[in-house]
Amino acid sequence: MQLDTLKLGCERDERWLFSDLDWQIRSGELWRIEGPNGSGKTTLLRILSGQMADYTGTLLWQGEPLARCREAFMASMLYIGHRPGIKKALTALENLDWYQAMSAFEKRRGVRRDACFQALAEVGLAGFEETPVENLSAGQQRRVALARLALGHQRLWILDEPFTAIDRAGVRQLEGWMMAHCRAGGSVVVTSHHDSGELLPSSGVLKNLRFDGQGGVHVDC
Amino acid sequence: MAFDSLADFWAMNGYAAYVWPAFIVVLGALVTFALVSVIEQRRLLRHVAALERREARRPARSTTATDEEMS
Amino acid sequence: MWPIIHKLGSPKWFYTMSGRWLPFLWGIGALLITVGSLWGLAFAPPDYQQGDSFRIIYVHVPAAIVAQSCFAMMALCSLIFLVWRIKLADMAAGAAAPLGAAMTFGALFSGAIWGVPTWGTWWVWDARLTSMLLLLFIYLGIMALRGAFASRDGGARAAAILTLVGVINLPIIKYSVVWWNTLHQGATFSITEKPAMPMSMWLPLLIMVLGFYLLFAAVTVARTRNEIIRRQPSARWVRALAKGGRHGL
Amino acid sequence: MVRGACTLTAERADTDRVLDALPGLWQGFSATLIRDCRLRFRRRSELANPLIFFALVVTLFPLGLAPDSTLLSGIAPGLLWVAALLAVLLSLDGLFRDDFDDGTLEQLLLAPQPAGVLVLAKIVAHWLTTGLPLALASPLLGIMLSLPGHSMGILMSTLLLGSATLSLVGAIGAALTVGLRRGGVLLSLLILPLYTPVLIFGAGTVRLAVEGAPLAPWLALMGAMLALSLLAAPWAAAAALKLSLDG
Repeated sequence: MQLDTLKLGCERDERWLFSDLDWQIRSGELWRIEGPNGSGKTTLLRILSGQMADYTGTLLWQGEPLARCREAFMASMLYIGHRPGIKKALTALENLDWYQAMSAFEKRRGVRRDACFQALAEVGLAGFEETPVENLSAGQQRRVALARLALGHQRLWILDEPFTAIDRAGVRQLEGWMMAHCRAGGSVVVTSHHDSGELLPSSGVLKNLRFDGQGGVHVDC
Repeated sequence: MAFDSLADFWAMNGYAAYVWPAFIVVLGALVTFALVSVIEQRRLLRHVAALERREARRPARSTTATDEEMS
Repeated sequence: MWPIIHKLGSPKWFYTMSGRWLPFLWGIGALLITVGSLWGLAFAPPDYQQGDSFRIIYVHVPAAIVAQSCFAMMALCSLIFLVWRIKLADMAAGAAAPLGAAMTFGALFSGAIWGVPTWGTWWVWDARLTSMLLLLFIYLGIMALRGAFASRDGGARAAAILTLVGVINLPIIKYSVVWWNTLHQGATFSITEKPAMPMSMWLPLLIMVLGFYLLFAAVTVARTRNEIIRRQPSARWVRALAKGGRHGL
Repeated sequence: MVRGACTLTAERADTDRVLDALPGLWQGFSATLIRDCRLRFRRRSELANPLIFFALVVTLFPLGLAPDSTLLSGIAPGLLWVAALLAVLLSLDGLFRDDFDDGTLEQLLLAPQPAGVLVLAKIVAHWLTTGLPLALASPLLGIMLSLPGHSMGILMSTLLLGSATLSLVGAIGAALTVGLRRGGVLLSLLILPLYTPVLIFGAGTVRLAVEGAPLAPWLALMGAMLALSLLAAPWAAAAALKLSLDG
């Protein structure tokens, strides 16, 4: 698996957030993106996840320009942004079931549904499957979104501030999944502007991409 | 000349109340747009010159201004 | 193909090139409109049916033609902007919109005034007037949408999409309004479709239409140039321009 | 079935799971359609709003004009159509706004399926829950406005065809204004001029039906407008949604 950026730059209303970014994301790598507020972290993630076409330079997925293999890329990429992407009027199961239908190769509904039950159990929501999400606590709601990670269809995870609104135990659990995902050959790109998470820095797989807030980006390997 | 005198011309054979307002509104809109765009250009360039002078007074600040051309 | 598009899309190149042409556009446009107005108002013979009220045609028709051409030009610019992301095209579309709306209003206003001596009423639901009214609403919608976005790029792209949707819709609106009109009332007396006009009447009209086109082009170019300065006041060539004091026309 | 456009070299295929098939187009379309319908039925009070609005507007006219059946039957085609159009317009603002607020919209556009197809699923769900009920309820209100009985069928079929076009065209406007805080009023300014052809042909066809004139060409024209908007609107709306999420 590889995602490359060649001379990537982004200009918003005549201001350059970053420019000339050459960067490679490979299997087994866990990237943390740091930088002050407004330095362009979220914008970079939105460009990497193919949501924004307003950039200069090239994005290559498996060596091919992203525009030429959008479907294959979208099928192997999972993005969770600031907004959770969860419908509050639906139950946890219905929410997850929709994501399953959008991304799973499995045609049989029953099999897809079983996988949803399993994923919800893994994030500690066993017994809450049929509860409408609006009746769950904020942390539990966040976990419904994170249950998508446990479905395990995508190789590349792009997570924007995933540690917000989850408790300490949840943070450790999430870090554990991220590392396990990398060990299994996947890759993770994650932003966090404060030093949340303790496990990751000591794990050895972590790499950093740092924004200086002046339009420059530094890659530490 | 389709009219006998200037007074006839102004009167438009009784249609003055229709012909002149139509001309004034349409041509007036065109002329207003033209004048405003010229005045606006003067004002903008004066503004840029003032900006330049202000920045020249504090040269220490690193300028983020780029000469990038948009395309 | 690519280098040409990018050269044409460069604001600096556009600014210097248009600076050379602009004085001629202003001058010839103003001259044509002056000549056309005088000719149309004073020298063209009065209409045998409508008398001197027909002279409104010399502002009504040019305004209507420019209003519609302006929309076509905006649609072309929007397409160029969306496909090649050339911001200059968007600046031109944004610069043309208010003038297009003003010309649409002018055509409606002069048409309504003309209606009083010819139909005896300010407004009839004539197919042409109605479709012009809808065109005015579409212009206003595009301008309002552009202004409603906090980000300039977002507003630009939204306006471009709406312009393209509008240009697909305009022929349908026009056709439906004509059909609706014939369904309601018999063939109405039409303002512009007249039995062949004599040369002495349509020649000044032709001059007026040309003059309107030239002035429209001049205003649009001037407004685009202003937008360039407004968007990149810190570019080095803009600074040099302001310091040199060569404001040009 | 959509096939991956990426050609993987044999070397890469060893390390990566080969995407021999992508999640299906139909699977994504139907899942989104079912999800949206389910959401609307869960908020049942909101589901009834356009219908109640439609009935209320129609009720206002006899009160405002006169309870004169010849007058009412004369204006009934236009009145029913204007009321239906306004009811659709009223419901449009919610088409994408909830999804925008909770982030499911950005996930929808991130799905491997083409965005236009998924947007079409949302539009179909919108039509099923607004346009279709309005069309089904229209004969009832037609009777109240003493519309001749033989034109009820035409009233329903023009509303069925026309309200689908209204949903499709309206989706573009809803998509353009979804990121704006006060998008509602702007939405009507953008969309109402574009709605005029549908209104003219819809109401005009019903009026011709009352007079007993031949209708086939006019119904065909309404079908053509539906086909054109079916082809263009989902893609325009998808493009508009992308920029609303960027802005």
